[in-house]
Amino acid sequence: MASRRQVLGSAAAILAGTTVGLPRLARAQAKRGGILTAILNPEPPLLVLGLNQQAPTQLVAGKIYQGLLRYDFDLKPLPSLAKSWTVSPDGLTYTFKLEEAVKWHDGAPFTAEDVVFSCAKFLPEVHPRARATFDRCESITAVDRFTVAFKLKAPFEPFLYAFLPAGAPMMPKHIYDGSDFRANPKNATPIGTGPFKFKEWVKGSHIHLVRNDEYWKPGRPFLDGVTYRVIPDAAARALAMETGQMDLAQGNDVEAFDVPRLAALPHIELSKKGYETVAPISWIELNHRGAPISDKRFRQAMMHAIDREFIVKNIFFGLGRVAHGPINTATRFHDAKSVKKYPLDLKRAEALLDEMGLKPGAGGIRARIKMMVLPYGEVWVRQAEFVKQALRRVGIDVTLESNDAGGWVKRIGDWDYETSFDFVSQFMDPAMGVARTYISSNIRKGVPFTNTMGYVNPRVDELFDAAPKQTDPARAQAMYSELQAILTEDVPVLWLTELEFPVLINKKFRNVNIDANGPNSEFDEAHLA
Amino acid sequence: MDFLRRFARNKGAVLGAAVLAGVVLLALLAPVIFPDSPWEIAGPPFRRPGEMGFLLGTDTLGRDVAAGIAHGARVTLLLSLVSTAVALSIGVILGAVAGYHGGWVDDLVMRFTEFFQTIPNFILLVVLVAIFTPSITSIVTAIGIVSWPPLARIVRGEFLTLRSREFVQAAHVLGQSSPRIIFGEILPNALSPVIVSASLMVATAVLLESALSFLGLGDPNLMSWGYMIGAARTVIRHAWWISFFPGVAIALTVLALNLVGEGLSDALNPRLARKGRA
Amino acid sequence: MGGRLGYIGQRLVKAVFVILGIIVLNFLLIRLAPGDPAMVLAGEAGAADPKFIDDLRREFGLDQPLWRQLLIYMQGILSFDLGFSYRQKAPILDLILQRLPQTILLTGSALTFAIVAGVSLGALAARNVGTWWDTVITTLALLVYAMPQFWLGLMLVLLFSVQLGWLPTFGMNSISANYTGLDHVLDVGRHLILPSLTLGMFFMAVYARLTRASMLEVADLDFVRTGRAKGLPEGRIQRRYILRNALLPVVTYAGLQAGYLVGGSILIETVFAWPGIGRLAFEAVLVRDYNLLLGIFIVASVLVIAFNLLTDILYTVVDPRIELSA
Amino acid sequence: MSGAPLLAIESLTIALPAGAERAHAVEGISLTLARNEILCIVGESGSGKSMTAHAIMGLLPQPHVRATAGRILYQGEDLLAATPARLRALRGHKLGMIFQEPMTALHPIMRIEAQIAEVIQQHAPLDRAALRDRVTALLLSVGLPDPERLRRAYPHRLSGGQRQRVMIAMALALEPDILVADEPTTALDVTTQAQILALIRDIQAARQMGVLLITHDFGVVAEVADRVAVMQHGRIVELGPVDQILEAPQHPYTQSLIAAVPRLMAVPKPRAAEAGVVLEAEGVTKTFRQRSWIPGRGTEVAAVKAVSLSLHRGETIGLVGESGSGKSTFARCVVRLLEADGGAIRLDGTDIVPLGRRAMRPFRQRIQMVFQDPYASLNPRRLVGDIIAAGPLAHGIARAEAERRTTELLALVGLDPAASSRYPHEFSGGQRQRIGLARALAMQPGILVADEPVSALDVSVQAQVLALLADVRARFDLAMLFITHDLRVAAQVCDRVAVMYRGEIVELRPTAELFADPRHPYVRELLAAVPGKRWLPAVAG
Repeated sequence: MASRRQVLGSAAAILAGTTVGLPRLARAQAKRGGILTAILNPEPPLLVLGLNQQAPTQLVAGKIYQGLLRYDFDLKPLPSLAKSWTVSPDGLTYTFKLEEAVKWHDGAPFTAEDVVFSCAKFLPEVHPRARATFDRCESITAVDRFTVAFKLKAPFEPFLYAFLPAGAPMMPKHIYDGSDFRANPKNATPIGTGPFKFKEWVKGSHIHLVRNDEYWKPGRPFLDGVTYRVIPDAAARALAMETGQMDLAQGNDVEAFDVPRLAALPHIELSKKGYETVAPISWIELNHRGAPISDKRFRQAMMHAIDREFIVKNIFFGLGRVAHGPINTATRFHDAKSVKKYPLDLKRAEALLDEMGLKPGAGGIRARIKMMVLPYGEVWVRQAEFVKQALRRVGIDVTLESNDAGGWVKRIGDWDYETSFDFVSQFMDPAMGVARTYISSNIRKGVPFTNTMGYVNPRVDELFDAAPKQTDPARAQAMYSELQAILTEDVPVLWLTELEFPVLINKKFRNVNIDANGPNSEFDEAHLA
Repeated sequence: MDFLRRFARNKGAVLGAAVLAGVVLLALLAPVIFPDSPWEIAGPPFRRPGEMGFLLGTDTLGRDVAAGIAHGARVTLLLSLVSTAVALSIGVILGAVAGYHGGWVDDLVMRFTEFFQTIPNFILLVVLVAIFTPSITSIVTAIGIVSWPPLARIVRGEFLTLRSREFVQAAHVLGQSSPRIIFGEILPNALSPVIVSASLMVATAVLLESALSFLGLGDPNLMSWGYMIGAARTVIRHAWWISFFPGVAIALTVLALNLVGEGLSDALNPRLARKGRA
Repeated sequence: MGGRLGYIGQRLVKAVFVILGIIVLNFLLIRLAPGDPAMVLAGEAGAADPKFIDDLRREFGLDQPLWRQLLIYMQGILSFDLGFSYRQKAPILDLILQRLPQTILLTGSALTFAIVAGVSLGALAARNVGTWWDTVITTLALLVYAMPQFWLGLMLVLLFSVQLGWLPTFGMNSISANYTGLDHVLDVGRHLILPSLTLGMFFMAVYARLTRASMLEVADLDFVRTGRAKGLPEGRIQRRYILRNALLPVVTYAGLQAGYLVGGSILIETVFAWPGIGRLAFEAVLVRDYNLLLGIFIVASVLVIAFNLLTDILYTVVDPRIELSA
Repeated sequence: MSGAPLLAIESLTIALPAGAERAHAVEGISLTLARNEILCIVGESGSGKSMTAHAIMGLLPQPHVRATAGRILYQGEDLLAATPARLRALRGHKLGMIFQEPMTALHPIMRIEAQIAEVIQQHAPLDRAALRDRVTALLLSVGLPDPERLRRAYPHRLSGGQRQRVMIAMALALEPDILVADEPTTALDVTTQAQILALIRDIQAARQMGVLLITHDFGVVAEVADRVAVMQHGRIVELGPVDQILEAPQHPYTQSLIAAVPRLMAVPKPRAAEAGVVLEAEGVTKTFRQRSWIPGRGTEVAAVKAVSLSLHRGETIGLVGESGSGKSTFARCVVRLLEADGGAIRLDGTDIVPLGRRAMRPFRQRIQMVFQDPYASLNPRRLVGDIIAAGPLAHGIARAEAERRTTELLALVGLDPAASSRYPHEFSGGQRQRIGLARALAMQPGILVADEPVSALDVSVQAQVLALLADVRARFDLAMLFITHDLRVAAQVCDRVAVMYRGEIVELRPTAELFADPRHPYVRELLAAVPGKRWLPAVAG
């Protein structure tokens, strides 16, 4: 049963792929030609996606390299280099059928050998997230020239979410095998399978990508090329979008307060989609190792004291949603119904504090805590100021602490903090980006972005362990729903905002932002209006 | 009394003193006029001056700009005074040692002073505060560290000339002890330039502190004028008043301090002063 | 002649010592800076895998004992390697060199404006001491001197860009307008006006006050009376006798001010989004990128020292008496 | 004097700004200057002599100081009524002026040639070659050697005497009718002074100029003047030919001034016959070292080279020399303000050179010092009484005793005891010097080192202070080391005179002997250079 449903599922995906992948307009009237000029900031260190997955690298290299799968805005897997896939009924074997006409940019054919090389050899050595994924595999084998089979040690349902271009980019075996990957001279001229080829990189100025005429999808891409211009200054970036000199801005390119102004311009279209693969949530990280934070009621009181609507509206200028629980609405298994909500309620907050015995002392102060400000720019400072003030209203006196990025990460990792702002990406499935901060097995001193708060709940551990092993999505959903209920009751961290990132596109281009990978995806469907 | 009369003769100085008194008063009365914290969100964001009873408007988060200015006066004055005290103690001690001792001690201290004078002091200030993380202590110390050299030079110069002045030599010939000579003979005569430059240093400290806060290197728990401008910088197109008023406050305070400094200089060094204006 | 060369030599030796001192100071500051860059990078890569962190640590030499790290750093600096910016993902020297010409353009034009305008105003006030002119100029100087530069810049933007729309608000050129030749120069020039005025204004006030005071002082000196006794016209007395001598302290001061100028560029470049090292420093401050900040500190210091040296050499040309102090 | 006067001042009054000590710097003075004569205006500080000179040149410090009445006629033309342009045309061309302070009177960063050429080009331009020749000729004419090198030089390379010669060359560049010289030799050493005076006189004679020379020194007057005007408080009290003024002064003020001029003749004094030696210096040396960063670039100046002398009880030895001769340095070594590098200084038989600060303390009481500058030698922030009592107090004398001494000494030096509760700035220069003396005497020393104690004082005050010193010396049987550059003063005060030259004592003999029969060539030169040496001022009354 399970197996059939899985196969059917993927068949449906194929079907969906043909419709979603080739949207209505594209087929008949899409114009050929044109160069899309996009903002790049900062300049990436190199363009080999397998070796570096920082945001700017993903942006540019996402046009050059591809993964086996793509994901739509709802995180449904779509075919890419793999035209179809099946999952064995025991949930242990994943078999991918590859597109057969794919060629590397240097003309060599793309085969199953490349996939095996990438997933078994290249990525585990240089790509930490991929290493974690493929460590789950007992074997990765080329069944034939265009079929690859991954055999897992234990069932892991989110395995299908490992094949994003940035998560597992396909690297050419004929270029890298047997070499020191990081020192390969070909790193300067990246070779991929994508719709655009590397042409020129003038450091400090721009990167030119040109159309790959040998691209495996017939008739694609439409654009003649994509140019990324490095513009280090935020104000200049906004101006460039305003005047139409730049066609595309994404991520943090345009500061929050400028977004509404630009979005209102007639030639600019604002989209907040395209970041579902990361879907970060910002929160206040709490170190549970000391009173009063160790007390659940104290954490709940803080939740009640912070007006998160205000943060979204006045600090993020509408770029974001109030976060009600541990799983981002964009991430799989989010369940709005099971979360316990904490509306702004100062009375309730004070009542909780009173209940704990934290009575107002001199100056109405009930407790004093220290809070580290996130060292990533002004927005975070504003948010800190706001939270400090909000908590002061219920008698919690906050001392803000400024740090550099290094100091901040180190103090978090070493548990040397009381509370701190933070934001963490979720990578589509709770097992990838959510569990790591709540399970007790991941309390590892010295390692940031783990369960640094020291939150321990055996039931939570149990559920996070079991859920990804479920082959039945409904059962997995039930477990995750329970998890969301438990976590929102326990409030291990104070979830503030589901961050959204603006994608500003000049309206003369269409079909630019079409999947969950947003501006990082191939652009093989993008075309002039 | 003579001093007061001479000071009062300089109209600018009197004006400066009056403005300064106003600022000090504002700082002292801030908690009375605006009992709420200046960080408190008092109304909707971006209210223009005068709207909804906000004399100077509200900022990006709806905080009262007027309250910020009143409370900021406390912070700004306090930080500037303390950091000047830090600079004074470093500068006077090093300058006195160098000037009185002379010889290799003088050489050493002056090379050290020159070193601190040569390196770009604002950048050093930024580096120091950033590395030691912004807090009252780090800001005050760092401003002190970058501002002492001119003072050390002044004190050293005074000591050097006074040391060879005949009345000091007379004290030596009379067999007076070194501390007596330093504190009884030299220091009282070296004091006026120190007082004058200290008053000007407070002004500089106000500017330095506000520049630091503007760059986001203020103590995150303190509302200072520079911080207000820095936080409103990006929205200047929509809301000029948030950055305008704190700037006026800084300019007025610094101007007042400079005027008072000039007045002090006139009153304390009547002979020198006449040259400048005549 | 020997005296003059000796003087320059002495300055050169001093400059070398100051630079060494700055490197040592930088060492100390790096040691004091908290944080582990490898962990930052790991965090940004979304992977908190200890092996990955170790790899990164090895890659950047952070696993070496501290004294070795310092040795490596020292060698690096002496071979013009200022290290790596983990946040900007680029060698620090590259980042700085990219921005340096813009800062030199900005500070250079600001200094030129400050000196020309400051000296002219100061001279005008001194010549008309006690008159309406004098009052206006000294008051103006006092006012400008009291205004925070960054605020003055913002207000100028508000007035000239937002209200009047005469001048561009920020940046150095109109992006991808792709002007070439003269158009490009004019475009940069238009962008340069506000920032260099703002940066220069403060120093203009300083020079105006200094020139005025210095001229009044020189005017009382004996040799000026000699000049009058020679029957020279007043204009010549003012220029050749008073101004020329009064400018000597201005030259000295200009040298000393170089540091403040570079420091001021942090604020001005921030306000005007001028793509120079000041702006870079601000970006480094925002994300607390110490490595970059310290690199900027070193480069700025070296610049200032070089400029001081230049004024020292200039001084030996304009003031022959300098040989006495060698 | 024949013909119309070259210059005539008629009832000139110069007003001082409000708030000054008096209303007028000069009040209704009249005088004339003829071609080919030297008129000296002589007076003490504040007499208005310098203002008069500046008024002639139109160089009064406008607008605060103005001539409010009278006329200054240059060949019949009223200079006070002349336009600025006219005045400029005359200045440097027809009216030349030289000033007191040669060190600061030249443009510091302009070459000598340019400074001289400037005058010529301003008034009577020449072509380049002629200009060059003219400058060379001028430099030669004022006795400057090597004009080719000199013209390219900047002033700081020149000595004071050379600079004053350049000033003269500049003033004379266009052969003016009138040369106004405002204390032209006051800042110079005596030998240089003699040369410059000779030069002025020679050139004046050669060119038939009228010279107006301002001075405070009757020696200079005796040396060069044809006629003399004596000024006091802004008025001319006496005007006449030089012989008449010097030999038969009519006005009491003139009489007192002349009486105050010390005579260049040893006053015979009873020798302190074979009294014990209280101070003995033996081979004292002092070298100043200027260190430098760059090895080998340091400089050394041997200020005192092996100086020996012995001072007897009740005796005064004059240390005489020009600036830089080492006399002050030696004196400061003796009182241990400076550490001698070598030699011995024995106070009552104990060598004090190797003594540490503490060991030196008891000796401090035996040897005290009086300083030159009456303004710099008293701490402006302390009461006079405290200043005098500080020494005894520092040496453990009870406060009551110290105060008693203070009162006594104030009376002794001729000051009101009430002075002790006032600040130094309330006293005049002479009074301050008395306070300084009282401070030294409060320690009841046996030896007094007086470093140019009267050189900053006007001649009449100088006489009073010298008299006081003599009185004190006799009363306390003090031995005194008296440093001076003024041979006249030395003649009056000293039992023996030691002439110092380049760090060494070249001659040390009883005063009368030394003046009558100088042996060392430098001493001879020095004596010959004393202005007005042929003239012996009459002792009034």
